[in-house]
Amino acid sequence: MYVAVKGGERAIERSWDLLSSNRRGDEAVAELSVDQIREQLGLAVARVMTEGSVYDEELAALAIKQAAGDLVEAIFLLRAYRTTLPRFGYTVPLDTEAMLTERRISAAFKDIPGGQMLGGTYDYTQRLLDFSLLAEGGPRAVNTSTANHSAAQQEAMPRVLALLDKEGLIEQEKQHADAPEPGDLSREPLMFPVARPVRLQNLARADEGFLLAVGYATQRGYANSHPFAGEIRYGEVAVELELEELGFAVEIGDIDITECQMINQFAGSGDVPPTFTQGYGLAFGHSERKAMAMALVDRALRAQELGETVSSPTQDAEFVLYHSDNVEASGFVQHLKLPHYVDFQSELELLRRLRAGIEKEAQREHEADAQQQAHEAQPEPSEENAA
Amino acid sequence: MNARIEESAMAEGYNFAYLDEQTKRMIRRALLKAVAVPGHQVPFASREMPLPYGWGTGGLQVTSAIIGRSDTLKVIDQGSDETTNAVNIRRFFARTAGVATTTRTVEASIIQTRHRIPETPLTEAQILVYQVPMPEPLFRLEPRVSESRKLHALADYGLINVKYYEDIVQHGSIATTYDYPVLVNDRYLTSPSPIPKFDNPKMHMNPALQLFGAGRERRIYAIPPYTKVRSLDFEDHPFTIQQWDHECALCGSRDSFLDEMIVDDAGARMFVCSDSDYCQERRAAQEDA
Amino acid sequence: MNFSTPALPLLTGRGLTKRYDGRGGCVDVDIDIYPGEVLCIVGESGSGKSTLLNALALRTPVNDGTLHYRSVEHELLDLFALPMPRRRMLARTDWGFVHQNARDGLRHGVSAGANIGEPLMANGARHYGRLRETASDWMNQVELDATRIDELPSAFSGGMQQRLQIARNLVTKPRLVFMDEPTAGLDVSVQARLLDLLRTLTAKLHLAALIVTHDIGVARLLAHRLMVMKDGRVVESGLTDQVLDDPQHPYTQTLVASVLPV
Amino acid sequence: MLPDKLSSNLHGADAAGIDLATLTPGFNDTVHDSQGVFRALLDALSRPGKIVSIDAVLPDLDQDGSTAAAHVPMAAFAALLALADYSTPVLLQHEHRGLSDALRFHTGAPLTHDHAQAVFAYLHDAESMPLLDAFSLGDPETPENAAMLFIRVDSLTDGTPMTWRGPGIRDSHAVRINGVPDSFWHERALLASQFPCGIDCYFVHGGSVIGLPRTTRVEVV
Repeated sequence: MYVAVKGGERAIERSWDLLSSNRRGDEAVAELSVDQIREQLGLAVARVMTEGSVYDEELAALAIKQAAGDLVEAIFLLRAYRTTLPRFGYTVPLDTEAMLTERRISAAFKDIPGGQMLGGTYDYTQRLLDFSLLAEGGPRAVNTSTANHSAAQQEAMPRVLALLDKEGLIEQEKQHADAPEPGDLSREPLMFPVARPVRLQNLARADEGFLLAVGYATQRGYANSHPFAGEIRYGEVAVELELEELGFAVEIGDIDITECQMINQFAGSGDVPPTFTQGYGLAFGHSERKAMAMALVDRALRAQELGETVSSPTQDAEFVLYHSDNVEASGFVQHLKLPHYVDFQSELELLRRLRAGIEKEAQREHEADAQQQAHEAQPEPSEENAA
Repeated sequence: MNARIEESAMAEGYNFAYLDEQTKRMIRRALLKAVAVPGHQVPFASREMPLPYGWGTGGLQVTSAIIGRSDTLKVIDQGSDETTNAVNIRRFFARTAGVATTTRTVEASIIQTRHRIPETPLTEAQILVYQVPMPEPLFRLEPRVSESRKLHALADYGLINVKYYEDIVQHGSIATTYDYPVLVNDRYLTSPSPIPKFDNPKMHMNPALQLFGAGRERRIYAIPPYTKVRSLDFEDHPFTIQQWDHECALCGSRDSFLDEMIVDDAGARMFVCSDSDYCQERRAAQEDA
Repeated sequence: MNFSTPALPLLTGRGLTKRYDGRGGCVDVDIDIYPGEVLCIVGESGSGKSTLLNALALRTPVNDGTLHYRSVEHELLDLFALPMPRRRMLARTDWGFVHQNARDGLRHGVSAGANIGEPLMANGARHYGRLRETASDWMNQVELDATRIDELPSAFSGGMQQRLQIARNLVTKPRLVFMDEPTAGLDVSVQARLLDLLRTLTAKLHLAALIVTHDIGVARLLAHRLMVMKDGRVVESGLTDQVLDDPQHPYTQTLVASVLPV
Repeated sequence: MLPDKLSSNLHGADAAGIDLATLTPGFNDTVHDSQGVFRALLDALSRPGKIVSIDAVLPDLDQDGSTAAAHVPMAAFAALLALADYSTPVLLQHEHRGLSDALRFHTGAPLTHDHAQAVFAYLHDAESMPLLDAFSLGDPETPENAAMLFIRVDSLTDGTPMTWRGPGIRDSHAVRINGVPDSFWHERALLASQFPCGIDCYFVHGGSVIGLPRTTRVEVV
């Protein structure tokens, strides 16, 4: 007797319980606090904020805890929450030159005004597992309190790329007066062809893994951008909002960001003298790999506007921008789990019909051959009688 | 500074020079075949190292496979022993192999380098190990490795000449200034690694053995000593190297590669030898004189 | 069209068979091409003529048959046994291959001069000035304006790109050129001038050419000898005038009859 | 000397046990000895014609009580110990129990009779050496897959003089190897046109080697 599959609700509730118990893990182990995540998993928080496109360290930490460390799930939680937030307006463009920098390096020059500032980085740690961290409450490696913001420098740090501009060697990212307001990707859907400001918004919230792969490809010949890390800076920047009633901008807070400017292959033709070109990347928190990959992809996507031949997918805006968002990608890839038995049924039926048809055809041919042979095997009736 | 690290300071629990013997044997066989077919990229099973891909893992694995207790190691990046990556790699070998290290080119038996060839001429007793990001000289014109391999197999190098012909059409001269491909032993087109073209002539008929390690791309190749290395050019657009109209602010040299440093906001510049050891030696000599 | 066939053929194919799964391909074709001779293979689309051309030019492997080529040193080479490097060398020096549309036969990222000069550079030419002279000389030979030597192929019209492709293939003075529908897709006036050019060049350079076309008019204008193909087989072959004026095979007759007077 | 035919059934019959009692010891310091041997081999192949001594400490490899002729030069044994492993089939021209047991035990290298499979080959008797092109020559895309031969010779210093040129040699190098048949040089010259395919060899005598990569041009004076 066929029992229809019911009990969906019970199954879902049961799975919630399972989920929360899996997330909690062994009760004997102290529960992970949101503060611990925010303080000690800051780089994960930075990624979730960047791709979740909400700058709130606590919410991002909460999302990570709730998602049991699955960052793509956490990003999704933050994006969904973001929808509930009203839009006050647009801030004044961030002045990243006035950044309180904690780290600032350039690969293009041995030394730069304001100095190369190594700051805290994994770059020169030798990737040997440090087993001392296994011990709970291990020795405090270094007096970390001094290592955070207080070590940041306020001293003027002019942009390396501005120095190149003094000799007119690099195209400048100056906004010309009549430039239209940049679109807002969270309000209007992506419509091609896409202006660079909107492309940058897409790349800013794009999945870091995807950007990394596409950026890597541009270095291996799938675009031809000869990148140099012109400048990478990480630090604190003030956020200001212009309030109509006051008529001037008010600082509403500070955020940590990482900014990367790549110096790329020079472009120029007969009449226009060749200059270096730029790729730009920006991300919340200390997200250097993201900012660098973004700058590589940004430059690759500018191939068309710089008159370069578009020869690879990394330069194809539709390919890159339509597939960069991991909330979309994760959703659509995993939607295949949803029941499809109605469609599958129709495919099944078609397949059976086709196979049946072929079998019938083969059967018919077989009979025809059999008749043919039977006909040839018979001796000519006339001769036999005559013999 | 010739620091000998005592045995105890070496990281305990790690193989001599980090790699296990099995991996060393595999790399050593690849090195011998690389020497036998100068300029040909020999694939090898490159291992992850405690250094990111693209930061010198190929050079690290080659040095690790050839280095012995009696060797003296020098490591430079952009020509200087003091750059952070050079310091990092030198310390790595001090910890895992306990070998003597030096910053003086003349004292080193093995020199691992990124982006420069030392100004001081090398001898037959030395081995130069290059860190190589992109071993395939044709990658910008033909990114697919399956295709570029065929071009090498057949010495079918029309493609790169077309690029240089076109450079001359567009820019009046060949527009490659670093990683300038060379023809080794009149047969293999080879990437010298991203050294400035200024250094290319030093590769020709060099008394020292030159080994190239590309970790991320998993290739090893070699230029044996006293081997013909010719930079690609046209007869009427011959290969030329950069001449400076400045001299080194510290040692006055005019024939070494100079780094340009921006000293103030107004963009004032200063030029200094990129090879710190060479500059140091010249200054020491000038003081004695 | 008088042409005394010299004793030894340049290229000899016997029993050449190439089957794709169920459709197209060519079956059991015998063929000889003599130095300086222009041989046209005529057939409708799907007749297997392009398959045969690509098989002869060693661009697609065959299922069966033999192919021999007489090198400039009068050495008879078994092409199917020739190691890859020798085959590639042959393709770069002795042979040319003109594609139906120029897009497949040109390098679009570089100038016309670079396109024409590339085969010479691949064979070791190292003098920029002389390369340019040769390239502009060849642009004149194919009736292109040599002052446009530095323009990209995309700046040239379809017919002009085809001339560029022809120049790129003839610059190394090959002994045998394969042409896949060289004038197809061009409007009639451009076609006529291009055919005229091909005729003068093949004669002047004493060039053996194997031309595949569906157009009887092209065959009549260019070819010394003709082969008619249908469903992968050679149904008729012989001197051009004989075949066209007195076709024996019914298929050839319909083919000839269906042609509008050129 | 066992003629080729007889030794061909070597592999199957006694592959089973390695007689530990008579097993010849390998390097006493594998890590550093292997490194030293390798550097000597690298130097020899980088500078063809140069006589390079291998100063690893290895016992003599004698077959039980047989004449000196059966004695495998230390340089060949050291080189195979340093380079061979499970992934490199080794071919011995003549059956040599001591050497094959030592190689199988210390390096795990499989022994083979198929010349085309051999990554390394020890040729004890240069006069009756197999044809060069019986070995793998590599192919144009992977010339590194060619075999490497260790050829025992009577002397590295008092043979008829030859002039070597090519990579690794500033201009030319006078080389006096004794005990290599003319047929070897003739066969090798024929392979030159197939570069990058070819064969790389070491001539071994006692504790010394001379390297001969495929790029070296040999002029028999």
